Amino acid sequence: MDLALAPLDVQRIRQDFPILSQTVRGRPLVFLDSGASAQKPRQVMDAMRACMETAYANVHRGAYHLSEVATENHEASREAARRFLNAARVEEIILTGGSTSAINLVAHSFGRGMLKPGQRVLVSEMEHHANLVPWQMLRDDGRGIGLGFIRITDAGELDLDSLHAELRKGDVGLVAVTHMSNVLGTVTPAGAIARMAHEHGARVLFDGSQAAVHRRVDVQALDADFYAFTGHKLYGPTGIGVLYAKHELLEAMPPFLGGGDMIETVTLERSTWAAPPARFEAGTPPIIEAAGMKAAIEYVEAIGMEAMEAHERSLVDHAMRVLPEVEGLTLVGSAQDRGGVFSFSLDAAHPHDLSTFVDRRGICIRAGRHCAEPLHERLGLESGSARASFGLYTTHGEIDALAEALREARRFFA
Amino acid sequence: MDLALAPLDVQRIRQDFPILSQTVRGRPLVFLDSGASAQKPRQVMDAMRACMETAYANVHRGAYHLSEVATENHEASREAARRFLNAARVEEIILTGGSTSAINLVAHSFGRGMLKPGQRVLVSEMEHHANLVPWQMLRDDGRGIGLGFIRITDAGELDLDSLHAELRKGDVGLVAVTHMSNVLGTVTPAGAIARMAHEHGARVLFDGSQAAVHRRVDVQALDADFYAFTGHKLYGPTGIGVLYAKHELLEAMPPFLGGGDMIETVTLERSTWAAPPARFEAGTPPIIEAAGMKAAIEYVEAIGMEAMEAHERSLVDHAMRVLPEVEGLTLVGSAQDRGGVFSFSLDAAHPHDLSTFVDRRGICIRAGRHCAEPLHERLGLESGSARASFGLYTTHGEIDALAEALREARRFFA
Amino acid sequence: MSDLLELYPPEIRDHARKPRNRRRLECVDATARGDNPLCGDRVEVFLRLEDGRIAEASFLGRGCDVSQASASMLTGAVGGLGSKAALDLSEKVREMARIGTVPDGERFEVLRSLAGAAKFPSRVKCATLAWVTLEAALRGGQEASSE
Amino acid sequence: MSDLLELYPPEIRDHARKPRNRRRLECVDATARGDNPLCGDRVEVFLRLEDGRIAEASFLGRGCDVSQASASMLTGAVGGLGSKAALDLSEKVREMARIGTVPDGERFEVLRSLAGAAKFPSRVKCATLAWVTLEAALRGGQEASSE
Ligand SMILES: Cc1ncc(COP(=O)(O)O)c(C=O)c1O
Ligand SMILES: Cc1ncc(COP(=O)(O)O)c(C=O)c1O
Repeated sequence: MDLALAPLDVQRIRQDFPILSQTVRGRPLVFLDSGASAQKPRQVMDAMRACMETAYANVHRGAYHLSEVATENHEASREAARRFLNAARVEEIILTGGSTSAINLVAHSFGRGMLKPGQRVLVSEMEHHANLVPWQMLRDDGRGIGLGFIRITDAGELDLDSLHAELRKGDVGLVAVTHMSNVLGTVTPAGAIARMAHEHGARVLFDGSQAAVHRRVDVQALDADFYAFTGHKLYGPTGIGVLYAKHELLEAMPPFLGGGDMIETVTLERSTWAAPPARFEAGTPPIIEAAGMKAAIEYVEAIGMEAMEAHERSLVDHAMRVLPEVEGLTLVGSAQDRGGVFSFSLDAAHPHDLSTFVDRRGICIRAGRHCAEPLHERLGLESGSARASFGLYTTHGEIDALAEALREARRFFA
Repeated sequence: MDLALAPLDVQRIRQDFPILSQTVRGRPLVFLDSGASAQKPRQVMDAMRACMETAYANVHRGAYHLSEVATENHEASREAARRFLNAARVEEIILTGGSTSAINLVAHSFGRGMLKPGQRVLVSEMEHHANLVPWQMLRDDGRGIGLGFIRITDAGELDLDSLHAELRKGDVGLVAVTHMSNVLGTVTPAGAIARMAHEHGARVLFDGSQAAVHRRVDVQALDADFYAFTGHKLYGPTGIGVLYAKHELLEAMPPFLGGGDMIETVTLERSTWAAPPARFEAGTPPIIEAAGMKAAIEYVEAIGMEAMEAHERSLVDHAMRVLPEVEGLTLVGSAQDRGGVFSFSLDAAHPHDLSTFVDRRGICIRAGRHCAEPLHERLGLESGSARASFGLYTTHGEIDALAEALREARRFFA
Repeated sequence: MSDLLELYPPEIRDHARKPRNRRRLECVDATARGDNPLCGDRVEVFLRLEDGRIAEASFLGRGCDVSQASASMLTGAVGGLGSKAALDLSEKVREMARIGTVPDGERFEVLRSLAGAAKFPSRVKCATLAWVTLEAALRGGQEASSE
Repeated sequence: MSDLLELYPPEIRDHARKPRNRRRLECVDATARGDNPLCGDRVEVFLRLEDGRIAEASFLGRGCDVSQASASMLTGAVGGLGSKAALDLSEKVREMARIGTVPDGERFEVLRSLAGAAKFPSRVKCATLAWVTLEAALRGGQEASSE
């Protein structure tokens, strides 16, 4: 069956998400904040419960059967993540607490461990703070590592000329950019970015927190050196994320956190490090979360990434038609290649007031700067923006309901 | 009602833990590895599910009702942890991914941010790697911070003379010791340690990963500067732990991880930090795990820490009677003040073989060095040890079953 | 709809639409700027003192209706107060916005409209931003943050 | 009980109780030490070569019955093999311990007793430690780790 042709049965899918049957003051809940964190299907909850009810023990440590089963299950989650990203080897998958931990890990182990004084990290103007602040902290750590910026165009796309100009300075050790903006919806040309970076001897990290939810990711095809995503946006639990990194890099990188399970030998005076991935996974791992993330990956795999992409395209098309019809509404960003995240402002109302207003109609949207202050400054949006972001359970009707509520808000605040 | 007199109804409690009704080859599961990670009661699973089914959204960010409810619930978990530790202020509670993350946070934010070149950190010979390796890494980070060791006695107690001798050198900035050994069961005199450290101008961190499960902890009474524990050993989920730190310290400490929610303002060039606890909680927090940890805290509070302590004392007394009767068995450590963790070796069998043998009788014990290699070296246990550790669901009968299986093992391997 | 009006009662909407004293003062004895970095709301408070009392107050800012209306009301409410009394009042307003109970006193006839914020936990900061800023100004600080 | 005997068949118990070639060689052409840091198991392998073939093999070590029996068996099994053949054999043994299928060949008459480890995932490392160490010795390494 050609999955790209199989339409998504949204109504059936919605039944997997118990929270979506809630009503708010008699109206159905319209959850349009999946970009901040997605809702969870029953399958994920069941997997977490099964982990605790039938096969729970600490992993990697016990020589007894229950612990062996728990360890096998845990490693099966790593394998699911490998498959999801199409990594070449399962040892290239580090389980972290989320995207933020994953990127901080790179900033420490690679940034402090392998970049040389005088080298720079490049980030773009549209990064989430998770992919900006760790690099500022690296720059300020007194190691002589610099930080440069890739400009974006007014349409909200990555300015490849700016990237090129920065790379040509010859001092770039790492390009760290988002694969999809959590504000603009812009999908960046990751393959081209990796190629350009590599031509100039730089490594490349993609923040895939948003992209991995919306597009099929193939780290080998992209030739990514590092790729990070976070479980809770992929319909999985909080407290878990994935860092993919090329094996050659992981082998050369020193550890980040110290503790159990990441060492080879320990004496009071000295420790030696275990091989990857263990080296980067100090302490008891997120065992229950890994079970949930595996279920989430299997859930989206069963639906099919192509079907999800097709559904999202239809939502994006619908939103692009419906939202601009709301008088006084301005969309933020107009990238060619975009996913289901729409930020906007309304002439008559501050985003915060808007969000509160539509909430009373059961519609959940975000207001603020979405952890991307520099981007809002860059776009002159000092008051932030309102944002609607879609999940695989989002319907056209929900977008219509938002548009209608925005019209009412305009009348209320006018 | 005097809780110390209320006996624990173990049979009723066991019904809360679905996994304990498993049978292994027709024999009931005997789980004696709670020190590595405890099993979870239904109440914890239900709380996590309820979080996902009824009140899930990202926290601290949304201006809509669902997110407000999620935020309130999340902050209620922080309050539960504050109450559990009797911290003075809820802002003194940092939610982390576990003890390991908590201690690494201190090693970075306090160790790299506030200790001065020439100062030393003191750890003991009986630390878990989680409270040793981060300090080795700090020492090796080129900042001139040293590392010293507090000796232990042959009985497996902290040698307070050694602590005193080290403190008198006048260069100790932090004493970082376990509050209860995960190998020896030794409970350390935390109050006295804190007093001695403070008299010499040093701060003190307690690794409470084991202690918090077995004893009522009062960080104010102990006058602890830092206190860490981990959710999964306290009958809660993986992926969550707590760092308590005095507010004056948190206010002065720079952040550890960079990302969303920990900043006050961000421009491309500069960021300023939010107030504690947010400063130390970059990224989406463990929302579902916090719900589970709160349920776990409420679960043990409902039983009563005093009743749990009484139950444990009776288990410890029973084990002290029954285990030494097994021919060829040597207990590791003989501290006066000890909790329900027993490591031992058997003359006829290597710990690994022992563990496999008793596992076939449905008994889960650990074999190895329990992430405490230096301690095993110190005690001349190069082959590690076997370990049985108790939870609130452990029965006298289970300890008897272990003793019986050890006898059989001795016959098998002799 | 009804409870939306608790956050946006007529007074709030009126002050948001027609902010009072929205300007920089010529002579400023105390001033501070307050920011809510999460949403970008900003309030600058300017005070002119006479004999230790607030003779004139004004503000500049940007942000949601609640934050700007609150600042506008503030400039009217603090006139004539000494520093200690103004700090007292400010603490009461912040408490009111948090728990929703309106204290007695004539100054609360207008300010009571900020009590509705209590039902909207994520909006309490909007209602209190101007007051936190006032406190910073009176205490000689330069910056305040509602985070 | 039966499946406990899969991990501890008579050959394993015999070699564990009466280890063969448990000594340091006088003349050592190749040697390495292998450690499993999690449990402290250790095996040192010593080889004397003649014309590129293993003329004599011995071991020293400490650890569980499985790791020590495996090392003892190894010293008997590699005699007369050239480096490449010994590496080949070693890889087959490791594979066997992992998946449980016994390859053909006379050398596996004794070694087959290591196949039972496959049913005990956490014990596979015990069965393979000596072999990993052998490979390190043949490749000129000094240290190996089963982690
Ligand atoms: C004494 C002690 N400290 C620290 C830890 C580490 O805890 P976690 O693995 O949850 O980070 C453990 C348990 O593994 C422990 O027993
Ligand atoms: C683009 C992007 N990067 C990073 C993050 C951080 O992810 P997390 O909070 O799960 O660590 C997010 C979401 O918050 C995001 O949208």
